[in-house]
Amino acid sequence: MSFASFAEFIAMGTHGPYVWASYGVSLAIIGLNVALPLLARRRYLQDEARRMRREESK
Amino acid sequence: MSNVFSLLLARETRLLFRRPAELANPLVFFAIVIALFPLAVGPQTQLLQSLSPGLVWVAALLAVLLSLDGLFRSDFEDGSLEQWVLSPHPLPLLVLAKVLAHWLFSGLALVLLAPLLALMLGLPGRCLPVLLFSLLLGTPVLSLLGAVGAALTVGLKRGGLLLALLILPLYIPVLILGSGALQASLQGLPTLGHLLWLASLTALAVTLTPFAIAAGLKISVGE
Amino acid sequence: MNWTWFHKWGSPKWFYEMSGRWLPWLSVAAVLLMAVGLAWGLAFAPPDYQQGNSFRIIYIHVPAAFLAQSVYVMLAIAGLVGLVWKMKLADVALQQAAPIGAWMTVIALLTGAIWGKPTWGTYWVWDARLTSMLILLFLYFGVIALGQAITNRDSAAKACAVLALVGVVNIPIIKYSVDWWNTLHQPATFSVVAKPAMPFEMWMPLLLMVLGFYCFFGAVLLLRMRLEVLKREARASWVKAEVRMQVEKGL
Amino acid sequence: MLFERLDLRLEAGQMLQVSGPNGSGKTSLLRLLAGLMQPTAGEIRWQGRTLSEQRAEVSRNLLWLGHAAGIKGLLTAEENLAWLCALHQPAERAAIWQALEAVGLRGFEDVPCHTLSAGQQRRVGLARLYLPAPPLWILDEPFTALDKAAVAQLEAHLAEHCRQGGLVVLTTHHSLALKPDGYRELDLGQRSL
Repeated sequence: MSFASFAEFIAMGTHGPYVWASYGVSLAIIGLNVALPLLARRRYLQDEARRMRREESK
Repeated sequence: MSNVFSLLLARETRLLFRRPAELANPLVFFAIVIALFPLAVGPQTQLLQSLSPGLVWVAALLAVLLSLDGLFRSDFEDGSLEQWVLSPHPLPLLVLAKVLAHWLFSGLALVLLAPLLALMLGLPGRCLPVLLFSLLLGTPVLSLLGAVGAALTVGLKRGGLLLALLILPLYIPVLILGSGALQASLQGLPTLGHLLWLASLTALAVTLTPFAIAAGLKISVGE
Repeated sequence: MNWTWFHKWGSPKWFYEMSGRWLPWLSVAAVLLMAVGLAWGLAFAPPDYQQGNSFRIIYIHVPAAFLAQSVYVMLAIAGLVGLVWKMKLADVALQQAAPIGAWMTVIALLTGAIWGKPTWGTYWVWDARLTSMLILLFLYFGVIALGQAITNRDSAAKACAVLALVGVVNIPIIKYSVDWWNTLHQPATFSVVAKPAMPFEMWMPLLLMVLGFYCFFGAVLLLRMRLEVLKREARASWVKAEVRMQVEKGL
Repeated sequence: MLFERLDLRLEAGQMLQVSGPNGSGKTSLLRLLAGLMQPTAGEIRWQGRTLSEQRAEVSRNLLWLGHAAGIKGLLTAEENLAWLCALHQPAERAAIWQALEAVGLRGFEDVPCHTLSAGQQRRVGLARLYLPAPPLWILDEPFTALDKAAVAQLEAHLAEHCRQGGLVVLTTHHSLALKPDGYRELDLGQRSL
């Protein structure tokens, strides 16, 4: 462990804002990249479900 | 085979000269863009001189790009491209002739106009040979690379902006080498290295891009 | 040499089944590698003697930059496979990988810029690596824009393939010319990854992160490709059965 | 997806008229046959081998006339024809003048094509059929913008080409008055999709 306390870990010397901003932005983008295809898949399946219901009720 | 090459060259030349206004447009554009810079950054000779290598090259690059937007458009619309694709002659050869004709009458004219505009920006006369050589070696690459983009976007309604988006990043090495050569000559440094690099880029572009252009045209025609 | 695997890969059904089996493993590997790499890099690796703790940004900057460059090469390879062997899956892979690659480039650029502030005192320096990354982003934009602009699906894939191939031939030229331009104009800036000899506890987490990013890319690419295959092959009977099953599971 | 389960075999001396309502895929079928488009599935063979195996060989034997015939408005009729022929085999000036005369454009040899009417421009394109040409003709709507006499003349010329062992594939909306022996019709509108 290269930090003595949690507060020191958050502070990252004097570079805390930069380090945490980088990690925050990157993790947000990575999360977005995972979420978008999953959401798209759900939406597609919902559309298909609706289409199937329409065809069954015909 | 070489017969078709020269016939196509003659035909394209004839077509260009029956619409002389279109030949002049890129040149006028080039001159206007150059004239914008002193108006934007101020008329100080010192400043303009130090900026001139970059300005001339950026303006030349944009002028070539704009002139290429319509390179294949009329051939696409009147069915000429279908005939080219279906002819027994190799399509890369035909497109090379087409781009060569285009470069001879728009690229070369640009090269000849450039010294005049460079002098207006305060580039000293001793730099003019390097300016001429760098443009002479660089503009064919610009034409050939731009033709790849023109071939890929020829079937699209508003292809002009997209063409710029696709091709401008690919122009960067030519821009760096061309303006670098001019910068070096402005500072009295040797420029042969830059020019040789530009020459090798030209050789690379002449041998490789015709195949990419041909592939792009086949895709656009086959849509 | 046995080429059956190659033709199997051309079959969307086979791809869908296999990727369904691989996806969980890849996801788990990505999460594990990235979690361990992050914790190690953030908390346990020693600070850099020159840059202090801001150097910890490399644990995402470098993997993202690596991935961004490899994905572009992958685009070109997929394009070549699609053009030469007319393999439809390669077309799907090309178009689905491009946005991921562009996002990775964005990560590399943003983290590089943030890293620049404590190091150079300014967010943006026309440093060779950052400039090359910016150009790479433009190249990605080109591929994505071309794919969006052409309505015919097959033509769009082929056009993107040609563009990616032209781009990949150009990348080394761009890279070298930018490096050379950079040394000419501002000699001796020190760069995000100009580390002569990193100690083990510094580079090991970096290696884990790089592997983690590759697994993450694989997982997201499979996710996107599976959806695209379902959409493209919507008329095939196995896709209809699969969609029906998924829908019933969801209801 | 325009059509499926289409199986077709043509031999020298035959003429195939592809008909059907707008949007039934007439032009697409012709473009597939010419090799301008690739089929999603299935294959097209010329003399036993697929098109992609022998691109140059097929091109040498194929004359394609699309909706637009590749005529440049800024060039004269003669210049246009000279180039279009040169793409296959160069033609003599006298032959070009004869061909132009055959399509009723005598005296228009040196006129830029943009000054000609639509029908006249169409005829410039069709003049290629009166020059030494490859045996396989694929013509997309060759009769548009032509007057009655010209239509009859072209029909006779196409029939003559078939009689001499050529092969014609064309789309048109009107029914041909003159059908050669090897005439076949493919109605894309009748086929269930």
